[in-house]
Amino acid sequence: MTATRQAETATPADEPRRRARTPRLGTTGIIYLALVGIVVLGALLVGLTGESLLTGNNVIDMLTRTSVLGFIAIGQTFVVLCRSLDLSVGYVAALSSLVGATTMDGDPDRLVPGIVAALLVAGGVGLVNGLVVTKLRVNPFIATLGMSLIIAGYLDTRYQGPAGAVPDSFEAFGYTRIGVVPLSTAVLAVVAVAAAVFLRRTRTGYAMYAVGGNDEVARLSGIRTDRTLIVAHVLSAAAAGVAGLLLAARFSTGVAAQIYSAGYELESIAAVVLGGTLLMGGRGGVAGTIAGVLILAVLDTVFRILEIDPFFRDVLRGVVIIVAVAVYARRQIDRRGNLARFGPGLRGPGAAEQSAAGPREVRS
Amino acid sequence: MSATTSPARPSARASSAGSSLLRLFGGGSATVFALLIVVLLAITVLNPSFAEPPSLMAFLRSAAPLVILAVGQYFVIVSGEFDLSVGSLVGAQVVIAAKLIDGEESRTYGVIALMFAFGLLVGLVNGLITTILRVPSFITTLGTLLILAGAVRLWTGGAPTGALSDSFRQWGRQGIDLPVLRQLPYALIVMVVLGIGAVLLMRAPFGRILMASGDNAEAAGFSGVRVWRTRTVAFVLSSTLATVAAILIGGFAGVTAQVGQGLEFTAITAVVLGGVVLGGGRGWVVAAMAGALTYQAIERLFTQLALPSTARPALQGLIIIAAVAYAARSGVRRPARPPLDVPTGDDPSGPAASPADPDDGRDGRAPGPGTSP
Amino acid sequence: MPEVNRTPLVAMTGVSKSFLGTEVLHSVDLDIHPGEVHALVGENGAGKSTLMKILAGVHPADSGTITLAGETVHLTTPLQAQAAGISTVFQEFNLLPERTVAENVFLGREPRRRGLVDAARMDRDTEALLADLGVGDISARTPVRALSVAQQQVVEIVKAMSHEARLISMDEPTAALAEHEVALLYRLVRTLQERGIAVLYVSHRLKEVFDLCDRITILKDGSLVDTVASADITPDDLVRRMVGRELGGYFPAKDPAVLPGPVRLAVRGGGNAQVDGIDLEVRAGEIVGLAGLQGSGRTELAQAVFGIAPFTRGEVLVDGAPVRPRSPRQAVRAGIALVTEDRKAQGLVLNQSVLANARLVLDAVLRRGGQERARSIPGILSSLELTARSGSREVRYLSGGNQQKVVLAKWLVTEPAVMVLDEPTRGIDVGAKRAVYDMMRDLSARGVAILMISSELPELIGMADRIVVLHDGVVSGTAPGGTDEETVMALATRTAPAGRAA
Amino acid sequence: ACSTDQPEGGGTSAGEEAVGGESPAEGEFFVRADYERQLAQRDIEPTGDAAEPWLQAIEPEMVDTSQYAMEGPATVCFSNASVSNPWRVTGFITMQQQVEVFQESGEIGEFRVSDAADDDNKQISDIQAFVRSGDCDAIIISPSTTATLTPAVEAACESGAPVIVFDRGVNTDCPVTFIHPIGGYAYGADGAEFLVENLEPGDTVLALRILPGVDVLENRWAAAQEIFADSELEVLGDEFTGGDAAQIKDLVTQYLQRGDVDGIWMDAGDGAVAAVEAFEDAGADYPVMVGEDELSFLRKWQETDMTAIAPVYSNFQWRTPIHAAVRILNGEEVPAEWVLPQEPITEDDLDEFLEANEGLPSLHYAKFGGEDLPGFPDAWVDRD
Ligand SMILES: Nc1ncnc2c1ncn2[C@@H]1O[C@H](COP(=O)(O)OP(=O)(O)OP(=O)(O)O)[C@@H](O)[C@H]1O
Ligand SMILES: Nc1ncnc2c1ncn2[C@@H]1O[C@H](COP(=O)(O)OP(=O)(O)OP(=O)(O)O)[C@@H](O)[C@H]1O
Ligand SMILES: O[C@@H]1[C@H](O)[C@H](O)CO[C@H]1O
Ligand SMILES: [Mg+2]
Ligand SMILES: [Mg+2]
Repeated sequence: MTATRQAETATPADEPRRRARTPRLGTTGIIYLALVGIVVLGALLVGLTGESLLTGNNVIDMLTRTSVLGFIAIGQTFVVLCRSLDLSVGYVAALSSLVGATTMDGDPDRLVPGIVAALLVAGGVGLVNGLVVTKLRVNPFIATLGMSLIIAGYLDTRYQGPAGAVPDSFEAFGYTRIGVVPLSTAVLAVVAVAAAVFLRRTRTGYAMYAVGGNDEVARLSGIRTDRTLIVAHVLSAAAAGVAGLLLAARFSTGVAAQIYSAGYELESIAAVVLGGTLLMGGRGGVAGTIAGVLILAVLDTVFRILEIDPFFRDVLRGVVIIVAVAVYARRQIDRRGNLARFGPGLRGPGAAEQSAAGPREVRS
Repeated sequence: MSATTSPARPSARASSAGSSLLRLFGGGSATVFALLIVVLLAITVLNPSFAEPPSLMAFLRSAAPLVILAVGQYFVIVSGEFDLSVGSLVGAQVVIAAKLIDGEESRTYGVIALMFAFGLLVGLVNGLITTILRVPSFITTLGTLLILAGAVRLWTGGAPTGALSDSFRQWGRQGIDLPVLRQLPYALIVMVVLGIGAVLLMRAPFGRILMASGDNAEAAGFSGVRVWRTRTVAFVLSSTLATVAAILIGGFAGVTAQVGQGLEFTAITAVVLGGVVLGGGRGWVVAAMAGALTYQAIERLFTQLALPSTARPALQGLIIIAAVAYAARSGVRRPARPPLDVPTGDDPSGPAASPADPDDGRDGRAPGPGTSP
Repeated sequence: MPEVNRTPLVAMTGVSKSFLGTEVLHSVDLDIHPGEVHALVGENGAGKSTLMKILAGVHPADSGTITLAGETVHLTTPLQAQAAGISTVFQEFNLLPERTVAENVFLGREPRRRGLVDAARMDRDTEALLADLGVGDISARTPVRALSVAQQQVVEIVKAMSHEARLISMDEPTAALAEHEVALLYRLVRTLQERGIAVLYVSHRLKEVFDLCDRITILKDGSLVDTVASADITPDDLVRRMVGRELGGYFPAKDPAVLPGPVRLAVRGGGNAQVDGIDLEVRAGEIVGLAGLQGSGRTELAQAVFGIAPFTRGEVLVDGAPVRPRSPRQAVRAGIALVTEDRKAQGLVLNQSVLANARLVLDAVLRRGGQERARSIPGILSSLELTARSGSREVRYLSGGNQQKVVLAKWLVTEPAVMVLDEPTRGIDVGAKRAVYDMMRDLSARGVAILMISSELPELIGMADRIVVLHDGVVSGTAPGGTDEETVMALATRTAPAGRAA
Repeated sequence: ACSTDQPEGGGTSAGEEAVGGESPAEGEFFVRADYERQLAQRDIEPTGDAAEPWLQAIEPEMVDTSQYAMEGPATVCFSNASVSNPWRVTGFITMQQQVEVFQESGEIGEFRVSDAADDDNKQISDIQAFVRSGDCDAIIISPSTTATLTPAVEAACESGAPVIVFDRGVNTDCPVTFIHPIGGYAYGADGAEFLVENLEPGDTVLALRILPGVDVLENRWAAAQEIFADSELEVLGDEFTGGDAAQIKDLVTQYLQRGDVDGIWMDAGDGAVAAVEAFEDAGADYPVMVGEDELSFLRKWQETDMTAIAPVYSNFQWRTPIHAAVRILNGEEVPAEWVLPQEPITEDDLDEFLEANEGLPSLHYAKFGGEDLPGFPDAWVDRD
């Protein structure tokens, strides 16, 4: 039965290079490089129109555009790291905006209850997602898709339209700035740091990497894999809840369709993967995700300044996402291949075929 | 109910029939057929006229496109991948058809040929980016979803222009007039033909290497399967069938700006309802089709019950989750963990463990989609 | 045996376990004393790993009791077992390749300061543990992915030790190690012993058993045969009691009538990134063995011949015709077959039926005439004692041995000219092994050229007409059939094994 | 340096009565006062030249705009909710054509557009960006959702540049002018009343709606319900179709299987033809039909000469904001609430409108009112 060990190690790339850099940093590095690249490119294009990209106003614009997706994507990072995913984030955000706004109902004194209620409801949804996925063994794709339908049905039946109102004090969350930094972005930064610390410095965080990497190994090491996954889903939903509250602040009221049809679920997954987190789980992190979100925000701003047709925007977004991920994938592949004993690690044509086949990539 | 009780089957052909039978009565698939029957009965009870041939024909006509999409999605899923682009593709194809035909009968078949060419191209792109460039298909097809949706609107300046010809529309709209049925819809004929085709294909060598590629890409590769090629073919099949669906949908109802929206999720849901395992290597094409029919039937039932239309999605979501959860229970064992499936760790005695296979599922090296970086 | 009269650290009494109806352990008794190294031996499938997993809290026992230092314990989760001071090096690989050594060692028990994981301390402690065990060449911050097989094994042991364990079970810890690496393990075990930590040691390598262990418990088919002090038994007796038959009659004799025919497989100066200057000839009716330490490149050589990681230099001829397969397809077309060393990962599509597996190569490559060939499948299956009855069963339900037979069937239907078998008997039990040997004899009698890779020297010596030995990717010599293990080992380790791990 | 883009006085949405929308806080889409006002407005003769309906106004209350008067070509900024449906596509082309006219005449210099693709949050950012840039001499806004855009519009108002809002409203009267046809209640009533007149008591009506929660659309349905309520018509049901023809046709087919459907009411014409086809394919008699002034429907109507009406949500309103901007920047006064005429197309003027729109695409709107613009008809035909 040592076969398993064999195959496990059948792919260690050459150690010298390996030892040199810790891959996780490496990947994140690349992504921030990509970000810089896009900023530079954008600046050039904008420059051609005589404007400049990096004015205070445009920076504010970019940062503003990061916030909502930022929160959702951070949450999505947890589930994707655990080799799950959450398609219900947009719907949870809508739910939270309505719960928050209707609870506050314009009354400054009910600000806190409103926030708490919204986050509790959101977290509750996440809990259900997690339980359905772990205990009922429903594939997360279907579990969270089903949850989306349930929430949509509830919201559209319960509220015919926008409902509730937030007090000015809370509206500020969506509109105040500290210099060029919108308050919401500052909060996002704090949450991002907290999330990073959670992943890198708490046992549950470590457990998430383990569960995503190989839940069997995690289990044999005494990790409660179900619990970990449930926590990830709760965090994902809670983060979506925060996004919902931010939207309520921006809108000064709660809405359903306007939020859940904005396509946050797929956009957040795109951002997470753009951020270098493996869709297969086990590797990645919040730092990358933030970069992914920033990339999309920069694109948005550049598109706005260049007045790019909204339809062409979709085309470009699609292309950027595919190309970026293809580039990461390329690096993964280069990492593969055994330690060359003789001459350079020549890869025969057969190699392509072999590596087009299977599990080996999963771990690379 | 598990494969262990399978009767003896001397020849390959017979046995695949046997295992199909098993799949029907065991594990995931059982649920969908049961559910389908229940829902259809419920509708008939509420509205006996539903059982009358003309109504049934109408039901099947409008269900046909989803069934066909489900078949396409099945090929991709069973090979271990996803195709999120089909919804956009259907929309794009209808708009393309309207713009190019522009009401001219004479152009009809030329344009249809062109649509198939385009479908093929999209499938190739999805497949090659996924297999050669190793972009997870979830991302690849999400990208093509955006690109198609944007590009086609860009091309038509936002809203569809032109018009479809009658000879184009007949495929989704007309049928063969018959005494009892009043009319046998072409859509139904197309659906049945493609369905049979799919079943045969899955029994042919290609079907088996497709399954193998989704089950364990490495082992398949070591047996001489060109996994990248097989999966690419699956994507091509998917977008080709999406093209057929587009012809039927456009034919049935004509052009609007919204055609195809959200169909990708509906199709995937239908396939999973059919007990097909996301992640590949497991599932029966007939069950996938049944999944699509069930999905449609459930929507029928809701209109039948005159439920407030805002509330329907909620029930739909509940039913889907319940059905899939039930299938997961009755399922013989936990499937080798698919790309987006979940660790369901804590029960060694659970399905993970199978006789003479102590380490199955123990080593986390269960075949995932070979193409995830 | 000083320990014997002390109260045992762990005592298992009347432990039984069944999996889905079949009982694989029949009321087994086992007691281990502090500081004792206790061997657990038996054929494949005897139940060694299962017993170990019961101790590890992975599988709950169906019946029987376990006492730890006197009082009864219920080990239902790995966590409980670890808390009780029992930690395990599982037979299967159990590390996270993407995580660092430290992260793996402390997985699930990361040291914390004020609620947060103290990564620095974790690294320090890991380095300490490594140093403490005299392991110099592993850094706590290296991702496990980048370690060699041996180094990964060391990490597993360090991980097990880091639990303040009183008992450490090791399931075939040396199976993946080269000779020189085994020495390190010996040191580790001794260190543990000195600290009064008990070791339950499972190995197929009897030499280790006698070198390391105080007492030996023998399992056969899930039942306890006996527990003896290693001083009181000779290797031959031990084998006899494990196997229940003489090793002599173990390998089917070659039919003297079968004479080597023309050369069917020839490799001339074959080389790629992993192997070099390979010259090799296999004649019809000949079984050539391929020996070498783990990591010596046997699998790479096999994979090169089969076009998975093709030769980039030299040539490969089948029946005199130059082929140099660039892909498995081409290899299959050229009449080459490869039984891979990793059955589950590379040999089988586990969720498909036996028949689907058996005809996979036909479906993939040999579609023309596939139908005719397919007709031979039931015959082939039954010739391997796989009843055609099981044809529609999904392969994952078969025993390891039967799974291996399916792999063989898959290749037999292709009627290959050359058959390469990489560890064909790895992890399968006596009966299945026998079937594999018979099949090989039968094939070579029918003129197929066979190249057999195996880590079990007796097997190679018993089956092969010639044994080609690899060392670090080059052929270091050839030994005649029926040679002795020393000769082969000498060739395999001829030059001091270079630090591939480094 | 803590600054804010938040409008003074902040959120006004809660329960507050204001132009355009009604209080979303109640989540209710029926405000009797507005309903009755709109129904009345249908019979009021608008001021101005009937040949240029986009400049007409119903009971205008003019406001002075001299403070905004400026010289030379102005930079006009337009924040568009989206061009995600044919109605908006058609309107936006008309608007661009109108802009070109004023660019010729030198009154408008740069015309900046940002399209929010139906994302309310994005539209807020777009508006904020316009405000911050400080380049906009006038800001035109077509809000995506009445309630959600209110704070951003208020902020825009405070920026000092004149703000013009059209189509869907906002819950504040800070904009210089709010331009809209009579409105959703009138639209819904036109169709509903037609059904009541043309159907027998006891006849059945099926209501087809696009999606819930969009106020302009909800108002239409609210009015229809009001009218059906005190008629003898039986409403079989109201279904959401997403405006998808396939769904519409499938739903209608289902209803026909269960019995007669004598009339169809729709909250927007997208897909009306599919509904009609359902009757044809089921071999049922044509229903009394309520569509919209979308050409595909008008043409179908003419072919089949069924009994039908095409309520109109005047698409020509897309011209008006540009005119308003120019007037405001010239310091000329404009109506505070600029209510444009909104007349359904009946069989009497059906042919006339089809003639006028000869050769235009089927998803084009008859009352787009751009016939006199230089780009006509190519700009609307080729859509670029
Ligand atoms: N999880 C499981 N489910 C079903 N059967 C199992 C499981 N684990 C082990 N078995 C069966 O129990 C028997 C004993 O297996 P075990 O792994 O303990 O043998 P072993 O002595 O460790 O063999 P080896 O020397 O090959 O490791 C085998 O027949 C095996 O097929
Ligand atoms: N020291 C090492 N460092 C890195 N990789 C190694 C090392 N030793 C072996 N490997 C890898 O582990 C796998 C097993 O090695 P290889 O297949 O060459 O040995 P082998 O002779 O086939 O022995 P076995 O058949 O037991 O695997 C190969 O992929 C090899 O690259
Ligand atoms: O979508 C359009 C508009 O946006 C308008 O607000 C109402 O009519 C609908 O058709
Ligand atoms: Mg074992
Ligand atoms: Mg090997």
